Amino acid sequence: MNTGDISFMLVATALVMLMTPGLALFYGGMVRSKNVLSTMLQSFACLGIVTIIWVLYGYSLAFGPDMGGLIGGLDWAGLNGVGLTAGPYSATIPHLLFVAFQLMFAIITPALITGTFAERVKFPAFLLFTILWCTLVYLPVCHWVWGGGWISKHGGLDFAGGTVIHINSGAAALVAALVFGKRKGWGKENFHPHNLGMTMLGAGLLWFGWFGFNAGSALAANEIATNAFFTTHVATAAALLSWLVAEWVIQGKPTTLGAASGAIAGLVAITPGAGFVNTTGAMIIGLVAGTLCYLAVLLKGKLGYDDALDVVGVHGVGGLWGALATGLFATTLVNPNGKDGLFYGNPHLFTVQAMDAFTTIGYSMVATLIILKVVDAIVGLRVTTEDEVQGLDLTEHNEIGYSL
Amino acid sequence: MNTGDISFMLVATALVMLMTPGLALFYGGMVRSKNVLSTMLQSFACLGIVTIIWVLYGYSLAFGPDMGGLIGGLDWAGLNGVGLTAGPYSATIPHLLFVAFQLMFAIITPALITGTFAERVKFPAFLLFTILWCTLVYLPVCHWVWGGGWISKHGGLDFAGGTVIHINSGAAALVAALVFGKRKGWGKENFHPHNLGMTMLGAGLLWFGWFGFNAGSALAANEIATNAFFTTHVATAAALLSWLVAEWVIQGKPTTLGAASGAIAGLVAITPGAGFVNTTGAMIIGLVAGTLCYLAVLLKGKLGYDDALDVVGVHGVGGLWGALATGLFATTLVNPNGKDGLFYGNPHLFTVQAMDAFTTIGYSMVATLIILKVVDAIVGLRVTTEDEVQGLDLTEHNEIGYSL
Amino acid sequence: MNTGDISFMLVATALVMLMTPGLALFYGGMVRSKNVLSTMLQSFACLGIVTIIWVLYGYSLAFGPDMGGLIGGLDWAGLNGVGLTAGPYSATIPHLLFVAFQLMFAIITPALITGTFAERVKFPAFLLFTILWCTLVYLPVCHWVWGGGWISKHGGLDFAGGTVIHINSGAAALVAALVFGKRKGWGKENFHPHNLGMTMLGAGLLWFGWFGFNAGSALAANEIATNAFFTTHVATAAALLSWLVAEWVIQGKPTTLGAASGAIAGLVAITPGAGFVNTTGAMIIGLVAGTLCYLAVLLKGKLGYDDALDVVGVHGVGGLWGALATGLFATTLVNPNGKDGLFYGNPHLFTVQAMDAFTTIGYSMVATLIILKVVDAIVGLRVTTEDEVQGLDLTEHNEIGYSL
Amino acid sequence: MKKIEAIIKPFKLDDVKEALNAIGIKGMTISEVKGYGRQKGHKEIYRGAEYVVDFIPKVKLEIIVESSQVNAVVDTIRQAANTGKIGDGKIFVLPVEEVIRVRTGETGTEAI
Amino acid sequence: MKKIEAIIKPFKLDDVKEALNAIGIKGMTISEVKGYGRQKGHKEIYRGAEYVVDFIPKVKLEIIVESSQVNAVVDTIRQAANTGKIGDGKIFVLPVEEVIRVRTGETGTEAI
Amino acid sequence: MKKIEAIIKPFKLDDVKEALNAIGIKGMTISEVKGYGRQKGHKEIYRGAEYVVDFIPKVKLEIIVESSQVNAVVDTIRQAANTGKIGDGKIFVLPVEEVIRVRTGETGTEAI
Ligand SMILES: Nc1ncnc2c1ncn2[C@@H]1O[C@H](COP(=O)(O)OP(=O)(O)O)[C@@H](O)[C@H]1O
Ligand SMILES: Nc1ncnc2c1ncn2[C@@H]1O[C@H](COP(=O)(O)OP(=O)(O)O)[C@@H](O)[C@H]1O
Ligand SMILES: Nc1ncnc2c1ncn2[C@@H]1O[C@H](COP(=O)(O)OP(=O)(O)O)[C@@H](O)[C@H]1O
Repeated sequence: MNTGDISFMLVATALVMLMTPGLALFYGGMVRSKNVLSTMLQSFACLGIVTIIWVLYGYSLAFGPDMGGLIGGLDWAGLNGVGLTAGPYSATIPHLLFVAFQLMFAIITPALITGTFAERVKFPAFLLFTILWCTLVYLPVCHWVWGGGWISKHGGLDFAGGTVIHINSGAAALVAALVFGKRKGWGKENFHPHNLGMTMLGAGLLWFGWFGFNAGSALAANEIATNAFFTTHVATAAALLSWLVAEWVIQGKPTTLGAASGAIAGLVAITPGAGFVNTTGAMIIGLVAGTLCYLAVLLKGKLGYDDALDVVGVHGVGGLWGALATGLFATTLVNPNGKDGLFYGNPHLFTVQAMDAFTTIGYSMVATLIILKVVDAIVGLRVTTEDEVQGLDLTEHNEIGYSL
Repeated sequence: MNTGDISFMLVATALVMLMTPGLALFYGGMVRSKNVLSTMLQSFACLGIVTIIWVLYGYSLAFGPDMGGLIGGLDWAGLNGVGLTAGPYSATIPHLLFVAFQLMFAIITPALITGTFAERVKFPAFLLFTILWCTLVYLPVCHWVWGGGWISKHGGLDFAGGTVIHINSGAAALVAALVFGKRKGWGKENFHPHNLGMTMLGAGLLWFGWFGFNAGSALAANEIATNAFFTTHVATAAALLSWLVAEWVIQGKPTTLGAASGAIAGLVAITPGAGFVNTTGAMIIGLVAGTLCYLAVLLKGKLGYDDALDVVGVHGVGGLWGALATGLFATTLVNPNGKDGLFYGNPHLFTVQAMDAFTTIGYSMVATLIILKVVDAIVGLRVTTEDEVQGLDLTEHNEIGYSL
Repeated sequence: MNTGDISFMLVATALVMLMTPGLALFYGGMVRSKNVLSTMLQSFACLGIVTIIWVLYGYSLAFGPDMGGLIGGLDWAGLNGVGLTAGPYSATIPHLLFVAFQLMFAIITPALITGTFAERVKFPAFLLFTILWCTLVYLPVCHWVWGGGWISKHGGLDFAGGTVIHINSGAAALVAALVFGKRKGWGKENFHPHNLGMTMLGAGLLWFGWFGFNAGSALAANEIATNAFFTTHVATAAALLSWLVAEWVIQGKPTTLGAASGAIAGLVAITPGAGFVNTTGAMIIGLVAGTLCYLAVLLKGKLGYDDALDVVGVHGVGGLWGALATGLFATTLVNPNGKDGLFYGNPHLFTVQAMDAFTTIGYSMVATLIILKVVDAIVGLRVTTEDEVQGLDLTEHNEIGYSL
Repeated sequence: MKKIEAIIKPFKLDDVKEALNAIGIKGMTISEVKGYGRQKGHKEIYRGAEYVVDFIPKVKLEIIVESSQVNAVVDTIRQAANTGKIGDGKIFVLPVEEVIRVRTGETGTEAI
Repeated sequence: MKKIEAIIKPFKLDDVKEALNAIGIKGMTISEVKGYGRQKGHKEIYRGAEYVVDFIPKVKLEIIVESSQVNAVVDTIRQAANTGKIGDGKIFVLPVEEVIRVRTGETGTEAI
Repeated sequence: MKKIEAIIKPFKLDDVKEALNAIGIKGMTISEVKGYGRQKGHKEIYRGAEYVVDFIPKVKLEIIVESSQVNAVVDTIRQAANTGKIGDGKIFVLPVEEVIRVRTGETGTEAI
């Protein structure tokens, strides 16, 4: 036990928790005002649902004693035997603190997905989907990467969850966008974000919280945490500028939402490599991420699937780039427990990163599709067109966002 | 001195400070838009007023050398002799850091009360009330529980302020609601919250800050802080879901404000027990809190007192439940310096908890009533009906909240 | 290396980073709704631009090996040789963490200046100005005070950046206000802040983040950090009340924006002395700051320059008062590594503080003027009147803030 | 048919609506407007700058009625909206030539 | 000249605007209003308190046209705004005595 | 009596109000509206999606005046609201049959 590490991890855990309300704001500002509450509620509800799942069986399935590389055992169900002494994943902090930290990751992942089906999902469908997806997709993938499962044995690197969180949610979001179909009026009506100040605030809180996410993934207040902190910031700044410049060049104006989106793209892209790459690597990762995710979002417009808040373009594409980039820029000069990437003479890492990413995409897409079909059969996915027109705040929750 | 503990307590203190702006948002979003600023200002003004009181005499009366179990002496007035070496309340952090941490609790308590008389209180009345209430109610009760006063000698448990903060403010709020009377139009006009996104943000910041509140109450970055952190989160998540489900069952729809309210109810209820109960205890405390506070709020509608923002229903009822539940679920398995509760074979603790809670309620109610009468006599409590109709932002502060 | 210090400094750095989004909100709420996004974007863009500058050459010019007391060398350009071991500025944390912490100060300084030319600046002009000002004003002044330059050799005290950040930005803002000229309609139309709730939130986040700014300037989780934390809070509370009372007396009503402005004035004024003065000193500094900055803002109305969001009145005047007050109230009883001020028998310090402040003001004003002329020649400073009337969100960024 | 436009104080809307309901008026359209007249506006203060705001929030009711109902409606609004203080508002009566219900295409009295 | 006022469902605005464009109507003024009529309002719930909201968001179109165009415009709006459900709205036709274009001072038909 | 409705550019409101004041018009009601006409709308861009917004913010003034004042008021508005650019707006004059002051019950000219 080390009080400095405990101190840091307690705060890092709180920071990651704050990301989910931050996401609620980030997403809430982008929908039309008639859907602001339903959108925000879905993030908050994830805080509720996933926490209970985590205590009951989630932590155990994700991090419990490995069963064939695929899933953890139920030995720690109900957090049985998980106490205040150090656990197997970290020697200097209480096991329960590791549980808390990891929980916050499990919460935000399904919350990210809600951006794709925003403005048309039934609340019960969201609930059921979240429970099933968390159980059948998040927990196994988390186990594979961090819980001693097959991916971790491979030697893939995922410092803070590029694969587990972003690629995973992005892949699920793509399937969901296709299954849900377009919002009424898509491509015809103007879907202006209703409150971009709220979105900027959300982006600010996400950036702030992400320091806990990435630096906290060192599980200690040490040099690696410092490196992750700084690379996170640099990549984010670079991606912010990159998106801004890209849209300035292509569409003629730099936008506020572009800056916020670029920042998130940078945060996503640096996540897997934060503790493995140096400042230069981080800057390149960010610069590419900003432009790449912008192009991905433009492409969506062309392809015509309605991923309402661009989970695919930002988290899917940004996460994939980040995973691959880790295979390029990782260096043991930064982190002796890491690996060297392609640019440091080890092309193998790149291949492993790609394989892990695409396997996760494949699994996530198939599993998500099945889950959505089941949810549709049980409670129905989409509200009626009439309710969609009136707005989900009123029809699903009997509330309205603003009475100014 | 321990740098890890100092590090943690500095941050925890900042987190608790953030709760008061968080409360300003939580409350501000729930009033009508013509009162948003006056409501927010009251929380910010508490940051000003209580800090000055604390330095001048507040800390000394609350934590100074005990005088007959009732109040602290004035030895530390002006923080005389309170320095950067460790103080009597904590060996590993500077005395002044303990002063700062405790100050943040003293600030938020009167700020909580402002929710009951929102939308109709005169600003000078609020000021005078806050000064008197802080001095005559908060400081003694704080001394009784934490400063070596008679309650602490009893053996009652209050980890992070269930009695001192929540029961105390809830009891005061009930009296204030009755003395102030109903807002014009109550039960007839529609008092919609004017900006629930703001309220959600406030709830998010409160949740985040509450980690400092509860985990920080361990005064160190250790196992107990970790336990308090995790139980806080679990109870909150459970209460969020519990309120959501209760209103779904009873009124047919789960609401966003219900989720936020449930979360706060859970945070309140776990406060006294956070460092004494285990995860299972926390989950039950939260599940009960969400539904109980929702029912309390429904009951208010029936009883017909106008506690505008439900300080009684959430902080009073939630705090009381938390104090009693600590008497049920506390276990020395979690915290050897704690006690066992009823379910761990010690019914005595439950009795003590109940006695302490009800004594505090009694004292708080009587003292609050007297203070309100005095304030009414000196400056008058309520604005004119005309001003109430026009809104306090304009009539008390010459401002308006929005020019969109 | 000390895990407690690293833990604290990681979090402090994150807190200072959060101040820039906090500033975006603080400023964003005060402009008219047609300019909310352009105002917020400028703060976010500083996060992007200054980070890249800092990595490329900024840190090196500010903190690299001293060249004649004027500027740092380029030895650390690209952060070459700046690693995860301890650096020359702090023995217990990685050098890169110091780089990150200082970066956040460099980011917020030009962001502060944007308040003066809000609602009329061209986005490209802002960009170019920020790059030049950061390079030619911030980096040298930072070097003089903290990087081993001539001011530091003098013996002036600037704990957390009163001179480097606030006086510097305030002086630049005065010049910019004069060069930019008045917004169309100034003194005739009503320039109501469009969303004061947003401004209050910004003030709350700034207050919260400022704990990282001031306490973090101790670079360790120790007694000095504790002192800085507490003096920061006390001065802020005092200034909040002081502004409130001053406007109550002079204009008849205490206002919400007054409370927020007073808090910021207090935060600014305590910045240079936070680690050197005691609680009493802090309280006096705050009380004076609140009233003084309010009077400065009133005076602006008389003098008739259009410093849109009062960068001069709050940061310039507040910063200057803070620098001088440090010369009055500093005491080695608090910080043995500090100095005694006038009231502790050392009038010399006061003179030094004044000289340093006024030299900085002189340099900053002249350099800012030249930079603005250059920017004007290259891209033009101000949007057309037509665009100004329509609002910068639409004309500069093709966006609108609200669709409620 | 006539169109009655009434500018009233916002907090009187519920009373007026109920009073109109009581005399059988079941349809109307309202909007938020700002009025300028004898009633004094208010002062706002932001960081010392004082702004006088002359325009006062009002609610405008628009009600189409048969000509025979005009007097009853006007009187009802007059009574329900009255506080006796300056700024209570005004009622205007305008001629209407035709009324059509979108849903059915009915016109005239049928359409109200 | 006549003034046509139409109260319609907000989500029909685009359709109506396009339909009017198609028949050559290139100018109009719209505003957000709230309607009260046969269409049922909605219920809101906040912490258990249930509020019934009778006023429903509508959009009001104001279009000045030559008398000869009235029928065409009314019919066009009728068709484009129709959903067949209660609450589709109403169209009122009012007489207008004069129209002036601010920019040029033109009056009458020229000014539209 | 007549009702004058003027649609003007929002930033001209203060000028118009003052000009009307100068000729003795002390009462009016204004509202925020959106206009569609010759003046081009604007483009908005959000994450690459471009939206064209045709409706432009305008302010509508409604002023009841005695018939004899119509010309003076119309001219005053014309001059004060004029920028010479497309989109300056329009003025409509409508007949009014009756005006009632809520507070006093006065009617006709007395009520204005
Ligand atoms: N000539 C007018 N034309 C249009 N609206 C008017 C006129 N005069 C007054 N109003 C409206 O009536 C409201 C009330 O008028 P005011 O003169 O303040 O008080 P009162 O109704 O008691 O005479 C104003 O706020 C304005 O909305
Ligand atoms: N008498 C009336 N005067 C003015 N507006 C009316 C009147 N009756 C109805 N309206 C407007 O028309 C809208 C639709 O009317 P409603 O009775 O709900 O359905 P429908 O149009 O199908 O008859 C109302 O919301 C209201 O705005
Ligand atoms: N036929 C019409 N009916 C009602 N309002 C109109 C009509 N034509 C124009 N308007 C209003 O007048 C405004 C200005 O018209 P526009 O054609 O843009 O320019 P101009 O006033 O210079 O002719 C429009 O935005 C709209 O609000």
